[in-house]
Amino acid sequence: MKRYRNLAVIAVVTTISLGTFFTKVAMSESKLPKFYLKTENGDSKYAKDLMISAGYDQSGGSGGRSLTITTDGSEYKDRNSMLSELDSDYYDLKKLDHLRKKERNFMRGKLSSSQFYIDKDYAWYADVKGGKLGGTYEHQNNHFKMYIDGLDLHNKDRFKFKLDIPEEENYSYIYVQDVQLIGKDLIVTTYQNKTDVVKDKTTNSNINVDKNELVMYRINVNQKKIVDRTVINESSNDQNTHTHTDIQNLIQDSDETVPSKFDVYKKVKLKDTVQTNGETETEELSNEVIILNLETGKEENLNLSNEQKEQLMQSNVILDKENLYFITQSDKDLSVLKYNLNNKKVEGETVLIKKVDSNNLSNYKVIDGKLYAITNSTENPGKFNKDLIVADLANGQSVFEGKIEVKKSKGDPSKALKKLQIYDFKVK
Amino acid sequence: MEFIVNNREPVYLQVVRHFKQQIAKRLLEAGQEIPSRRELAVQFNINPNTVQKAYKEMEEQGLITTERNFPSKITTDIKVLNGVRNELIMEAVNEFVDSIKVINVPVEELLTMVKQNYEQKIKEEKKGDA
Amino acid sequence: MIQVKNVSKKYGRKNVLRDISFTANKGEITCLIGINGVGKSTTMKAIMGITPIDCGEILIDDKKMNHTMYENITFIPDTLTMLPSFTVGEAMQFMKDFYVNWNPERAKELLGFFRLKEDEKLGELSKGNAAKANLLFGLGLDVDYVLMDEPFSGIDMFSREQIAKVFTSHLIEDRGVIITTHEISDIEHLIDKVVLLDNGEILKEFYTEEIRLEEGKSVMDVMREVYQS
Amino acid sequence: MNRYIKLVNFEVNRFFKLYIGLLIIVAISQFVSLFLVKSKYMQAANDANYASSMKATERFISSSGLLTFNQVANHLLFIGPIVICIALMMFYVFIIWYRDYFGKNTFIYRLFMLPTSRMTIYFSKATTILIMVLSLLAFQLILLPIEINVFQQIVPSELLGKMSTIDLFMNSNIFTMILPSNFMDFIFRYLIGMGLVFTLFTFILLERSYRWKGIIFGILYVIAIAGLLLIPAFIESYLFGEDFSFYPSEVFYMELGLFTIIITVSILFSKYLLKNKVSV
Repeated sequence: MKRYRNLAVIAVVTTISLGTFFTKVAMSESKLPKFYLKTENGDSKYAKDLMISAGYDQSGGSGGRSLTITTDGSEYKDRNSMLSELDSDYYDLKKLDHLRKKERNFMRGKLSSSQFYIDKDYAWYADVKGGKLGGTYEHQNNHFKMYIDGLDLHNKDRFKFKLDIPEEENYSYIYVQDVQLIGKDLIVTTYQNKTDVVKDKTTNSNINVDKNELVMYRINVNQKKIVDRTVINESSNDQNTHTHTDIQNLIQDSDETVPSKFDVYKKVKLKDTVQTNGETETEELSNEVIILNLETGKEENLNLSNEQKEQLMQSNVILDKENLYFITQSDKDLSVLKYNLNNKKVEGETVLIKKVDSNNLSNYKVIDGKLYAITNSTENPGKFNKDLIVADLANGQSVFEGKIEVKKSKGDPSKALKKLQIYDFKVK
Repeated sequence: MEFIVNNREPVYLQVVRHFKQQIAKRLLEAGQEIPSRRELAVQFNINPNTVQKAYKEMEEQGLITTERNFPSKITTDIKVLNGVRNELIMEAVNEFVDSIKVINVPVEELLTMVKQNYEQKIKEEKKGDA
Repeated sequence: MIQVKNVSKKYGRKNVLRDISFTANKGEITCLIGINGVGKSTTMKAIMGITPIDCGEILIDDKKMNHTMYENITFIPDTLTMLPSFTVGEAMQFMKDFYVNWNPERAKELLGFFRLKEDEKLGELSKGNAAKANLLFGLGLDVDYVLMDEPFSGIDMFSREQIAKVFTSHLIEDRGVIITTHEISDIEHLIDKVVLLDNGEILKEFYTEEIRLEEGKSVMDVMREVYQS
Repeated sequence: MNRYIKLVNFEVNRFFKLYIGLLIIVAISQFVSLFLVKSKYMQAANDANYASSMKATERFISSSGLLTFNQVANHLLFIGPIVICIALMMFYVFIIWYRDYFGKNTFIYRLFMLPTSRMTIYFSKATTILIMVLSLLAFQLILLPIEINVFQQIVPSELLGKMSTIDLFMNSNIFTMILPSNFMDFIFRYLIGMGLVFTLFTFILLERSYRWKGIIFGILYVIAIAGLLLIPAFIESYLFGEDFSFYPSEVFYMELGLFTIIITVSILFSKYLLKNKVSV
């Protein structure tokens, strides 16, 4: 049997070594702390569908592991597994995952939730594709085309067509930001990027100047053609004053697929200052909220006094259904002003939410008239709380208070919490 | 036992002749065991199948006898053994006469010459042996 | 009985075997002689099923070749078929490992017969000893048929003599042997049957004793006639 | 013991000397890289006079970062031998056949005249490749904890970023490529690897059967297989129009099916060649 010694040794050592490795990997997975969202006050129903995405930073530069935390517990993403990707839910919205199960063929290749429009009768999706094979883009001539796909949710009729985009050859990049259905018209809002080559007078060299546009296409679904194209707003880029404007499309905060009669944009004027160390610092000079009524196709003004406008310049604007929320942060609390787009006026008084420690605020959202805010304290030694507060915006009262706790960990729970970094949260 | 093969004559016949010469010279006696087919093939460095054929021929001529599972033996039939001697002598004489007949030598002269030559060769052989 | 029936083979455009047919019986030594061309080794390999043939059929005891028959027929090519890093003993162990019909006693006997040592490395053997070792690995098997390719070529006189002794010995027993050679004189009186090959064709197939008896010719005489005509 | 195991054992023993050589090269080279990385880092640390005060230490760490084993794992002398091993194993896929044909003795005669199906020989060679690859992997896995231990001993603790073997495999470096930490991924990765081995074996046998023409056939075969694997991508972009796409799971199962087909076809094709076409 001496002749088989080498093979036997190799086989045994290999099996043990690989076996140990995979057991150790499994064990290290189970050693990772388990988190959950604990209800401390109020009704846990507000937090039930909440999914918090976070990162857990392991020791020794081995990188973070991303995970999701719910009231039930936490789940780490298997980062090296291609298989684990296969059967996972694609979307951040539960209803899209449902739709995928029901309408598998319609949902093919439709990945971005903001490009969906879903009401009780129809589901629509718009996409712009172009560029070169392999996903690279030129400054011009990318042959962009718009792909529209609609589904009658009752009789399962499909409305699928392809559209030529006017002037597409001038753009270096186009992507769909929002889709809305108004009557028989599909309103597709795109973000388009144009690169102009400008000759710099002083150095006599060519420089590329990026220009962003928001373009609204009104597409007649029956005629399958674009009936109207409006460039809503162009960003401007002034080389001399180093200022430029950006347009941000405010889409529905909690669910981008829901119908909305309004598109809301925020136009921000920014100034770049090159600092001594060579880095560029950008400073916001002013901003302006633009409301577009999709039914009339007309711009509407914010029905606010100049004083209010000035005040709200420092606020974050959040769109939830037909309400705009202006949220202003101060040291101790958040103040929220509600503006109804349908009635074109401010509704109610400014609400103060005191429970939110806005120093450590990492993220907040308005969902169904409630403010969801999560704090992410990593600085404060000894106290690394991740608190979640849900407040009713009608009265500023908190309806839910909770925090992330460690379910099971060998070490100190606060150490585990210290390594936890909150990124975002969603209602599934 | 020296055995030189002539490649133009069937080897089995050469083996048979070899045995006959041995019998004629009384080197093989009546009833004597002869080598097995394999032994002889090794000894003569010839194909065992050829030896087999030679033995078969000798059996047919009654020169050797084989009983089952025993080595072959020279026949004990004196008549056959003497016949072998006569046969060889007659064969040689025949050949000799055939070749000498061409020159037309008188028989008396020939016999004297043969006698002289034969006696001298025997003498030389004895000398050589000594 | 090994039957080669109408076998043809091409290497590229070259006809190596052209419609050759012959038989080789068990208990006989059949010699494939050829002075030109490469047909001899190819025929051997074709019989062994280690080179494909284009058409024709080869039967061994009325059966087509398959891998189980390597217990019953063996081929001794003119190169060593073992790793040069093996010792003679290791190679013998290899044979024992893989062949049910390996006969260790006979292998021992052959070892003594050829005066080989078990601890000698195959890669370091002289040409003559390598040929003997090669014979050892083939003849150590209890097979009915042994095919040898040029067992005498390129080795010294004494080794040749020693190898020739194998053919008359009990080591061949009643096996059927096919050997190829281009040089007949050493073994003319050792063989039963001759198949004369030339450029992939069979020119004559005869038994040596019959040709001597009936025509009074040696194998060399026949070869002279056949090849020089 | 059956002939398959015996043949595998035989092939492993033939590779063994080279294997031991490889192990020694890997071990030496990796240990050298360990010290090189450490001394380079320490040089910078000493230049910054890190030990002079707590503050200096902190400043140095904030600018240069802690020294982790990951830096060793990206060093040329560390990765180099691994790459050599991979290249050599790829090469050995060819060697394992051609060494029987060429060289002083033609062992292929003996192999083909073994009283066993030639597919046994074929599978024993494939198995040997797999065993050798996995055992090299296993050796690296045994070596790593030792290297990490030594490394963490020689680096001053205040500059050391601690790391375990498992942490290393969670990072993106060469190890995530050669050994996915997910077991199913590992199985699939090596299944794909074996598909490649079988394809190359078919290539070799084609060459051995038809020589020069065989090389052309072989190249065509490999191209055909690559084409086969691209079928899902082809269907996606040309057959159903531009706005059609498969679900990743569909692509995965298609590729899995195609791989099964490729492995089966390669094996059956090799079987045919070994039985009817290959010549010694």
